[in-house]
Amino acid sequence: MDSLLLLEQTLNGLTLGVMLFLMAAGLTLIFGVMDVINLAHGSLYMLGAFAGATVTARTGSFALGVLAGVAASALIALLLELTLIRRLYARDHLDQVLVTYAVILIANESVKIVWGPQPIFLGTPEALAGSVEIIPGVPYPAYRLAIIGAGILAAAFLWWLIARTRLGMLIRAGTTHRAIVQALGVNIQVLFALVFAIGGALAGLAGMMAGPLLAVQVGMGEQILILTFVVVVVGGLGSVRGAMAGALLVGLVDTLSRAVLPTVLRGMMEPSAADQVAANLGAVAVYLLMALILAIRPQGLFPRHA
Amino acid sequence: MAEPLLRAERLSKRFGALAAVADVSLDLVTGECHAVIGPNGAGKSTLLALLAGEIMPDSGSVVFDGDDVTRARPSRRALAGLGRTFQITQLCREFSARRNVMLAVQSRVGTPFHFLRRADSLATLAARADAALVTAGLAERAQVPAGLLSHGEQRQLELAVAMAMRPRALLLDEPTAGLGPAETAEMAARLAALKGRVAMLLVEHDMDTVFRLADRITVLAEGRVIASGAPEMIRADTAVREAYLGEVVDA
Amino acid sequence: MREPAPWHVRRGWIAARLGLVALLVAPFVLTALDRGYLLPVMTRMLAYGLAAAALDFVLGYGGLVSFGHGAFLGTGAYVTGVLLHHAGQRTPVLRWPVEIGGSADALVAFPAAAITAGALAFLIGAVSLRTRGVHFIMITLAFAQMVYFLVLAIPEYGGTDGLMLPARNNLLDLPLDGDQPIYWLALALLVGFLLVARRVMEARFGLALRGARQNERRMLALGYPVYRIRLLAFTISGAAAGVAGAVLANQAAFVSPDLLSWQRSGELIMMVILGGQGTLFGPVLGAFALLLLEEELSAVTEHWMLVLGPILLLCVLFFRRGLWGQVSGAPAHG
Amino acid sequence: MTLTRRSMLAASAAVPLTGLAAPALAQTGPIRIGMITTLSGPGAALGNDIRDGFNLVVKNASGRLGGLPVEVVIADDGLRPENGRAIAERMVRRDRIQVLTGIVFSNVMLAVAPVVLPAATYISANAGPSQLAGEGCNANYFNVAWQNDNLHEAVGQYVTQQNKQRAYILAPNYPAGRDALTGFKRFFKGEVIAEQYTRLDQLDYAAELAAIRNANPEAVYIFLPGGLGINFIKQYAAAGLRGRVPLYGPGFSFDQDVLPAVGEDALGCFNSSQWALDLPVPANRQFVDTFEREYGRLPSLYASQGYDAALLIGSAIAATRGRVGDRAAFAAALKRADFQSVRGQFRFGNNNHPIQTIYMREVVKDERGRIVNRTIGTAFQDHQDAYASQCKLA
Repeated sequence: MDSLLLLEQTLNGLTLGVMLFLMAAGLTLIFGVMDVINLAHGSLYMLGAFAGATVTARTGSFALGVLAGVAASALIALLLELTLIRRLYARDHLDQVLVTYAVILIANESVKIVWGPQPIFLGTPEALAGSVEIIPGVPYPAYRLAIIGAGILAAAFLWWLIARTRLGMLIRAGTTHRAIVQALGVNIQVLFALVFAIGGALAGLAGMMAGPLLAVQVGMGEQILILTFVVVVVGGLGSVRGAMAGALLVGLVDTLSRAVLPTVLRGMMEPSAADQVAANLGAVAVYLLMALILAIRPQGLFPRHA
Repeated sequence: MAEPLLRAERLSKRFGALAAVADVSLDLVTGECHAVIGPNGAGKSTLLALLAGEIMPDSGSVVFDGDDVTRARPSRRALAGLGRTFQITQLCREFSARRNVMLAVQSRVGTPFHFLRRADSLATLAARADAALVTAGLAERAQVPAGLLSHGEQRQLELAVAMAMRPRALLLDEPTAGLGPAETAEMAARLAALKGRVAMLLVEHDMDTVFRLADRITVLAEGRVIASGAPEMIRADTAVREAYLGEVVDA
Repeated sequence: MREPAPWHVRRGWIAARLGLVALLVAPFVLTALDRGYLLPVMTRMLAYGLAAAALDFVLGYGGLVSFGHGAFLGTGAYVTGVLLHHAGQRTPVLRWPVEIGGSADALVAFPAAAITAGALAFLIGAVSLRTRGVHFIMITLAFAQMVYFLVLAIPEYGGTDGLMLPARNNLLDLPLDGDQPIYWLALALLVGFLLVARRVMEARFGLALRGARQNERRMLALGYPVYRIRLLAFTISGAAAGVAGAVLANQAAFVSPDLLSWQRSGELIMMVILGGQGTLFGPVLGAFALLLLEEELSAVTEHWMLVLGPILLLCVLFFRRGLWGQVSGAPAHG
Repeated sequence: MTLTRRSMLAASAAVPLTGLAAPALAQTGPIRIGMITTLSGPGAALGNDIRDGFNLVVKNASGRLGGLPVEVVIADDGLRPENGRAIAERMVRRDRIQVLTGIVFSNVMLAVAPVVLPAATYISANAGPSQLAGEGCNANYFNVAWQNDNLHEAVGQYVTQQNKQRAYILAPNYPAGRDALTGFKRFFKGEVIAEQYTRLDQLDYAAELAAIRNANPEAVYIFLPGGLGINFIKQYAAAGLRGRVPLYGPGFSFDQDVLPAVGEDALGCFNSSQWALDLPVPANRQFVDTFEREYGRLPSLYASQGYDAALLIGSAIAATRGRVGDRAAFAAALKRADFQSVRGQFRFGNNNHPIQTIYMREVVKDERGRIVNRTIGTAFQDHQDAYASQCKLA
């Protein structure tokens, strides 16, 4: 494989990494601050994509669609927190798994009723439809570059939010010294709801950005959710930095192993078999990475301090 | 003095910037009661956890019965005869008091890897469990789930469970925590009855209990040993009086 | 001296016996009523009941929330399927390091399914059990997903298309054809597992496992090797789930990678919770209820998940004892 | 168990209870026809069109096929073989349905066939896996659409005629995908520089597109049905490959289920089909008109196949006077193919698969600005699949 192809595949890996980061950042914050495991995070991703796709179709503006997707997911996340998740803080993780699993079932079925079982194929926005020559002779889709850019912006925003604002200070304190935050007289319920909404907004953003690359369809949330779990576990539960590192690692390993393995295996077996083995072993590579990291660092790359 | 049953050599444990236990050495000889006292946050509970193997020290060693157990898991130390009670009662709350004691009685007899024989079918073990309940004054409450016992009963059960595994040394983390004056006296009497039968390392806040039971006292402050010796000596030690006992006296 | 059985335990046994009688007469009643087509559905219920009870072994009694039991179910099914596939093709399963041939014999296939699924559970458990809580949930899920992709990676076994089996297993040279033989086999396996599991939970091993769920710290301080106890329980549970998979493979004469999917793992948890965790009989009831719900609701509306979701939600929030708790009056975690 | 199912009783509801039912009607009530098809996920549009095409025939005849009232029971397999198999078991065993159709994807077809064929007759309106055309052919299995390889063979020949030497070919890794590339290679005489298989649920082709650019072929051939094709063609253009390397495919990659979503990115692509919107056959004109009037969109080749499947079943129901349970007689009636296909000429070969003409089409903008296919020629006349000789049926 030559270096230009490798560069292109690396960029593809970064696109996936960015999506995973947006998902994982929310999930890990929710876990870190509230000690809640939220399986329905993938549903927020899906609902954001559907809401955004609908607004894009109505208005013709992708930008408005993104805004709508983010807003819808944040709002739904907020509603979810107020009605259900709030009851789960004192419950064990099993209850949290089950309730949020039930939310997945309800969300998927509701989307099927409202939007139908057929996927929506969202076009790339006009302005980003073409390709950009990253190096002379190597065009790369502008939209994918935009995703990577948006991911960097979102990461910067999160960094600013967490490192520079009062809310961020409370979030940081919440992940490490929960009792102190409560003792400070902060309205913990408002903080929790806000964190949940921020997580939802990030998931909605990811969903809407994935729309033109994949398809807006029922079940899209679960596909990314499991990879997001791997990211969060690899990065260390509760750590946004860890989510960043884990997302990029998982994105790159996933994409590159899928890109490299077929060429390696093609010498050994017929093409359809080689591609089947390669595609699935590529997926396995991510989980092996997780097992390896956990064997060395059971708490992930960036563990929280106890 | 005989070879100590339990010996800690220069144990240290840091949590981030906090030196919870710093360079602590102490020992426990067969049959004695060695009390460890000190103000809140002095590192007493951390020290017990280090000795029991629940956390690993950054440096130093722990020797139990002549074996270096510094890296041994808590269950191995327990099987070697190191029992322990906790500051916050640790019981199987859904199991009856009797079953809690049974688990302790069985722990050092054979292995838990029996699959088909009923656990309470061995008469000798059951008899031992019942005897332990009688000793703890819980015979009447044997069938009550541990979680439904009163706090005082739970503290008694905690001690009964720890003793039922027939340890040779017992780490006691504030056995009178949360007890009223009458219950505290009862607990102290029960511990006094155990004296000589088991070596006790006693972490305790209640000074009456400490001076009633202890053969030796070690004083911790900010993770370090500031004094160690016979009770009269500790009572007389000015450094201790200033650092710790003084507060008690003034209060 | 045994602890006297409380009323709910006796009531539970009565209910369990009634259930067994119902299952024993069901094939005859259904055939008489010309509803024989329901028998395969009931066989699936029994198989899922076994898998759910196996999960309850670690989830309800051990407090280990495994989100990866689908992997063991599917592994059992694939082992059975692969042996049958190679027996049909007359090719060896393995050439190296030792040559292993295919087999259509249930006395080979079922133990092989149990051993392979158990070994897999041992490996996954060995890593996962070093973690706690949310970590454990996520890691078992991730490992199950890894098994899913590993199986998909083997071209000979059909990938996403699943593996079509040439026939069912033979038991003592008799083919398990028709609806009844496989039903009886499934019932026997389920009853056998329940009887053994009940005993295990009252034996020292079971008490140690249950004690570690209630208070791991105390059990460690008493000298119990909690990690090894849990690992063994996890292995047994995986093996039993593998046997359930072998039944499913036989019943359908088809093995689908869906069995390994995370949705399947989620459904198994759902069965345990709907039925009542830590009761063994409850999860079986949960499996029956869930499959019945699917069968009936899906005939009424294609959006039956919209009914199931809220049911699950309400169960978790307000109805903690599960179905078995209602039947026997027993609390979950007896 | 994430099964979704739709019981479509609309057709039977429209049946007037007049005394016109044939006297020899063997069963009471309407003849039930089971339709297992894909109505969710990336392949949903295909099943949707097959269903709509089929229902159009039933609706035009006021709930009847072959003069007798029918009820079409529809279920979604979600593109999962296990689901398809479970539905088939239920339909055949519980509901005792004797005529089934509708499966879109060959992997589902292969999982369902062993359940259905011993007890019922299956008329495929799409999936035509090679396994059921050769040695594994079955007297109770008919395919009214094509054998999987057919359309790909046509493009293989066409690309050879266009003098393209180096081709990069790509299909999903499932039975029809493997059949597709086999079919293409059978008639393509140049060099296949890479044969790429993707996952059937894959929607992002960034890695493959990078590899294509790197390989720099003279032609790219894709078999990506439904949503897969929509995404690939759009991403092909976004990656700057459109205009640099010509893109070919079977009709499945460039028909009315795909074109409206892809838009101008598909213009100029060549593809093959046994049917086309503009075929000058009276039956086709009527089909296209009524379909567009009924559903407000143009039909795809899948819709034409569903439509023909209904016509074929209707012809056999009429010939057997509704005795669909007499499977030998019903199969004999089906084999005569006594109906006006929207393709014009149509007959079955010995293996119950079509012998038919395959056309080449080009994606163009029509006078109303719609992106559609225009027939540009004939690739094969009276073409039969390569497996027929292995089939022992007469």
